[in-house]
Amino acid sequence: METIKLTIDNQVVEVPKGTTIYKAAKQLEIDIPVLCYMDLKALGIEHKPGGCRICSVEVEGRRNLAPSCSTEATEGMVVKTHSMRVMNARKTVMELILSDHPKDCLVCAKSGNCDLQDLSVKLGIRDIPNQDIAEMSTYRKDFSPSIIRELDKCIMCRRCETMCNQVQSVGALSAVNRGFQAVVAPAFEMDLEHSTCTYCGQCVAVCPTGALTEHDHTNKLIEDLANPAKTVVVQTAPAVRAALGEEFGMEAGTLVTGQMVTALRQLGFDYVFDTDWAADLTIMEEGTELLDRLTRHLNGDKDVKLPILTSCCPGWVNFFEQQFTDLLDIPSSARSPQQMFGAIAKTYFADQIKKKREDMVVVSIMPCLAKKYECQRDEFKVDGNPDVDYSISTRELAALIKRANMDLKKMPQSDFDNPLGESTGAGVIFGATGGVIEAAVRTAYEVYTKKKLAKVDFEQIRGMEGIRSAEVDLDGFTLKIGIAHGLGNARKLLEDVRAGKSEYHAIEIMACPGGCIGGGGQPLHHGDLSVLKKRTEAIYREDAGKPIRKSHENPYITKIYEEFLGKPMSEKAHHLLHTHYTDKSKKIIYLK
Amino acid sequence: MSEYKIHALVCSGTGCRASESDMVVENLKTEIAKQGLSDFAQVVKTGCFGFCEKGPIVKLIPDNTFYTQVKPADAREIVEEHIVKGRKVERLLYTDPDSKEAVNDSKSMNFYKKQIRIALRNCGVINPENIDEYIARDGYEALGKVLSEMTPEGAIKIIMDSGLRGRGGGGFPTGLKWEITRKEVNEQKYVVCNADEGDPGAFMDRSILEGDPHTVLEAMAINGYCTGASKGLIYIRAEYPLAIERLKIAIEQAREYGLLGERILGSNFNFDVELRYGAGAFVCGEETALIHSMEGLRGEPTLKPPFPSVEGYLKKPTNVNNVETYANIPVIFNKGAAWFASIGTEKSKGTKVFALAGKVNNVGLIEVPMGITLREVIFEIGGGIKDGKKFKAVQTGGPSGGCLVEKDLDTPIDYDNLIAAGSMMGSGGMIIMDEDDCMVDVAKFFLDFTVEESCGKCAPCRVGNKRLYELLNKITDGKGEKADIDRLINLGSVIKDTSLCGLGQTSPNPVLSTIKNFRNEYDAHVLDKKCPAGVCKSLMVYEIVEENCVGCTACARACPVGAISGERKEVHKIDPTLCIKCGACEERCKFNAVIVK
Amino acid sequence: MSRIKVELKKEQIDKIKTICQSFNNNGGELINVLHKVQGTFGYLPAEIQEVVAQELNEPIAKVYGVVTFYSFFTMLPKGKHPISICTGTACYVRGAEKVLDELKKELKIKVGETTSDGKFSISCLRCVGACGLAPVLMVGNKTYGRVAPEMVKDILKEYEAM
Amino acid sequence: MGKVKTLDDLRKMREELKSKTALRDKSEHSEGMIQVKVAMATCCIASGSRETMNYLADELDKRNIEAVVTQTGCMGYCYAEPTIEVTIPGKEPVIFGYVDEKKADEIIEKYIRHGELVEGIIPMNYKNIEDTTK
Repeated sequence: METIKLTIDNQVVEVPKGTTIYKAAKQLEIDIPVLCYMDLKALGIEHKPGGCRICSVEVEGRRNLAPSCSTEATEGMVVKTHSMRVMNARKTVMELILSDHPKDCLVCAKSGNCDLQDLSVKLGIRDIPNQDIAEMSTYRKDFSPSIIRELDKCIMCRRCETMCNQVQSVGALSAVNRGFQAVVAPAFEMDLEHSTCTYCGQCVAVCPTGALTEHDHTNKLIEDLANPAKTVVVQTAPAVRAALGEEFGMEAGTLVTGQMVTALRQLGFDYVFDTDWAADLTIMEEGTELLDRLTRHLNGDKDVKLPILTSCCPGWVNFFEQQFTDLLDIPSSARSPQQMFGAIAKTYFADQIKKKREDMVVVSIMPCLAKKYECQRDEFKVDGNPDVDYSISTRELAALIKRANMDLKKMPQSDFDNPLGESTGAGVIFGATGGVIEAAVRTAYEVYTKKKLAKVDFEQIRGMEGIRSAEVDLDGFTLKIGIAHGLGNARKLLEDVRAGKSEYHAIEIMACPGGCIGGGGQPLHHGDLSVLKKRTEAIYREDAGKPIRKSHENPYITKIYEEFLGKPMSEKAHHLLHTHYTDKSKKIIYLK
Repeated sequence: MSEYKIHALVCSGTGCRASESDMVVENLKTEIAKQGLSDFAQVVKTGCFGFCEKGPIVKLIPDNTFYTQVKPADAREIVEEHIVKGRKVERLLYTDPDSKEAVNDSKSMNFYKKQIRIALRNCGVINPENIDEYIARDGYEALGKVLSEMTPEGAIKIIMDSGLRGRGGGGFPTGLKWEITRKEVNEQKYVVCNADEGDPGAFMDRSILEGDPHTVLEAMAINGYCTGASKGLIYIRAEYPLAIERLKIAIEQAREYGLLGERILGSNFNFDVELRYGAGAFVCGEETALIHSMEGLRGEPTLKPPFPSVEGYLKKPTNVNNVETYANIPVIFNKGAAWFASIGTEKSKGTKVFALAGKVNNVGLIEVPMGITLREVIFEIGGGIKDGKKFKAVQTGGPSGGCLVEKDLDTPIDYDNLIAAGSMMGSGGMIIMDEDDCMVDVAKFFLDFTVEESCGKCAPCRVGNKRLYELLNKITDGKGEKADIDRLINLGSVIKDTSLCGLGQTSPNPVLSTIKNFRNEYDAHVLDKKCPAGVCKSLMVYEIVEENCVGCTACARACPVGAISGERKEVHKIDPTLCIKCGACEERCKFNAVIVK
Repeated sequence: MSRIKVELKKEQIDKIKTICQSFNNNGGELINVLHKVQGTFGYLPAEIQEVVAQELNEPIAKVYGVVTFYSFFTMLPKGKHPISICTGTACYVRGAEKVLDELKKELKIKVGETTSDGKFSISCLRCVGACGLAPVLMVGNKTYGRVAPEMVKDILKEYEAM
Repeated sequence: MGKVKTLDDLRKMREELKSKTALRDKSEHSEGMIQVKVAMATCCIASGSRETMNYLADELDKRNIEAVVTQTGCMGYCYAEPTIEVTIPGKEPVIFGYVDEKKADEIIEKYIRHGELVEGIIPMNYKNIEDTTK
């Protein structure tokens, strides 16, 4: 590879041709501050709009300062990253950004976890000149079921826009207006609720300020936990245990399942259950549906459509209900694990503990913001009472544990309660991209071939590639599987399906890059996607350590079918564990 | 064969059309027909003569009689007197503002004397809607020569040798730009004509497109041949309907003649041109923003490199030049690089078109050789300052430029000298200001423009210009503090230093250059709370001079806010806390008893 | 940007579709499409943008982002007699501001607004290129040059009966 | 109009079209050219001055003589109409009377081409033509 040499702050560094000044400096361990910049290496996207100008450096012989994040280093270049001129410019620009930003850090949801705040500290900002005459941008606050937008705090880094459009291809957000009025917003500056937003929360995950945050339900939870009349049941999603530790200073990829269970119990939950159990249930329903559709299709039933698409991911469900309304009959009708859990908790389990539905509060801990919206959907309510009352994110749980004066690191480990706490390795891997389909294959293989799997791990299905495919030999029949994570990748597969070009029998789709471990409710990775890899590894570690690794072997699953549901896809199962999809796209109404 | 013995050239540019020049054309035709002289005299709709101040213009050829401010009703007299009887219509002749004498021959008008018209050579001479007239004046000759006699490299060498630099503002060597695009290996390349003239007060591109659209098409085709592009795009402001119309006609005619299309003039070269419309965003004059706009996106600039020459429209190599630059190209091939390079200064060759505006007698469009002085432009061509007032400053380069003052008047105008003097060439706007203009207010006016036109992408421009404006407003409001001027300077320098594109990198220029040249005016506003030019309302105080007041109550009755009190026949008083400084009292007083301090 | 509710008729939707088709429903032609559509309807209300977005298969947010970026596009209908006042430098230096103030006072609306009877609207534009006639004001396609504040009333009177 | 197929075609075409705008080119560079002014008052026109003007303009053009033919008001020599004034660069203007086509031909060939004087010069009390038009 061709390399060049340049001098940064009097140190010579050799880098490959095409390297930016910012990255060349990194090689020298010179940390030039950045604000709008975001390197999503794993996704092949480097967001460097050159908008904030905080990373400006002085390049000898150049008339003006250069944004280091997007300026290519050249042979012989002489760069200064902390000259007086640079320091003054950086500080002045920061003051400008802050002059149009609220100063109520003390009560901001992002306080302590805010890139802008950190930068202000780093640059030693103590005063913002001419505040008395400086007009501030003001916008209406937007409360959606999942995401809260406070655009007063938007600094136009445009990261959310990149996530929403380039990564997710959702297109809900765009820069609108011009100049001082410019801001990132949905069409017509309407609320997210009326836009094509899927609540995947990837915008929230990258927002450097408090402009985009989750709809926080912790205060409601604290009230319910304190209410003796309520039986509060909690379920925790697989991806949460692989990331929660990060909020307590643990290395990314540390599994904290046992500590988390203890913490939840100490917080006062009456029953601590596992969404993984419901994931096993999902496999029973979804896997059966897959085999049913497959068999009918192979038998020549033209009404049966393939591929079947997974339906556990609520962001993904929102996406196709908005943008692929012609394909509504393709996804599996199985509810997501969160909702299966809720439906069972407020029926089967409520009967067991002899509680009335309305006296129960079912809470979910999710790596996801779309789950907050999902549990409010009318399809998942009985007489107005939701199966899952509300969902809180991994970040909210961490904050709550801290608020309750606990430290997860020092927590002893304990096990989930039964009967809804026992799960298999198949349920665990739901948290990573490819996991749902791998779990389904483990079961489908054994059910279809009536043989034992020689090897449980389907490594060919795993990985971080945006779109993957695999073939599984089901005793002579080759099952073709497609996997996409990130809605932008999903769109590509769906367009093939729409065009009739897809050869897959089953496709797994997760809205967030990396799957649930990269969800919008997870600890912020600040653009560093290596974190996602570590979380994924943790998930597979947990799976490998499980004594049972196939959903249909979960004894509590077998039990519920015997005692309550009958068999997969039975009428009762259909009523409690399946759903239907509706066209939520904008319809243009013709008038006479 | 009877060719016309008299040509009546009537300007039908936007300016003159706004004063009914179309009717003038119609009436002239009718009157000529009435006299049975339709074979003898011809009426030609042409592009702009540049002398917009006195439009509509009718010029009679061959004796170069220059009639100004011609109304449709004047047509009859022009025909009956001049065309029939050979007698000039005295009252319509241009009068020299100095000698107060009527000028018989346009060539002896000061306005035209020092001009050299290269880019504007056909404006006001040919009918822009008739390709034949363009061809008659050597049109498409350059394209023909390039296609049949030159290699792309050879043709680019001529442009390099001519020393032509981009006329859109940056002054980048045109030949070099072409060469970079030529060297890129790609099966699809584009050439783009930047006709998104947004600089308020500059309208040379529009005039060229309205007056001589074929020159742009010809130059783009040459550009296409040299760079290996088969497709040309003209990005033009939607606010220029007439230019768009004329371009459409020109493209149609050129296609019909096979001068656009496939295998042009028997060569293997294919080239065609399409129009793209701007939609009112000044920043789209910046190449990368322009390209994004053509792609159907928000016109936000992106960092260069990659330069459009390497990665432009639809990610293909794209050569972007502005209208005036293109208008020079055919002439360079027809008259030679050496001829072109003989005009101008060492580093700035050829001519530049300027739009003279503001407090100058002859407002209009002029083309002058590089190296001419501001004094010549303002006082000779421009005919000096209006109403005999005193020259104060001239803003060159539009909102991105800076103001130049008395001491700069004898500096030869070229790219480098203007930058050295703290301003820039820009697209060629030239606003002349006199003693009645407040420089703080002027800086504020330009800032208002950049604030509104900033795209909002980068922080220094989006927020910084707004803050600059607010500081200026504070000063003109009489609330300025001494430190504010230093803040303006620091903020302005940082905005220049850190902004993403040319707009932000130049937007503080009006502020910085007025502070540099008129620090005393800023000080007067801040320290003495006075506006020396008497422009800033908040700094004015209306008072009644006791000796002069007769107590007639006229002022009190005129005051819309009841700020004036006083009994009949007694001295009146103005309450400064109520006064809104509307000036009604001063206007009404017959005894000079109301004064402004 | 303020919104007004519009109900589109089938013919209108078909018209928009035809325009989009004439540009091969190509999203890259968005700005040209918007020009054409605004030329047909006079303005670009949300409902129209929605149809355009659907036809070009572009996110509606992107369409709105483009509409709000360019000052030529408007989401509000203009008056029957749209008044544009040039606030270019030449006009400013020669008193365009005073003319604008007078207009606002006479019509009791701000820049960008339309009178309640739908007759007049005021907008500012940058340089129409008639700097020789500064200050310049346009009513529809008719240009008035060298406008003094006192002339505003008379100019408006010309259109009041129309 | 068909396509212009080669550079030669274009040049041929230009030669044919040249006359369309030649008058404008001429007026741009009229200094140094022969000036011919034809008096055009009502009485002159009646006596055929327009025909004379047309003839002069066309013939000068045909004979490749660079000259500008303009018209002017009454010169005051109504008895000798049509009258014309010819100015050869560097020489005093000369006025000719009774210029019909034949006379015009003579003036072109003798005076303009070779500087030989021709009959019909009106010598008396010479006034600049601009003065007479006032």
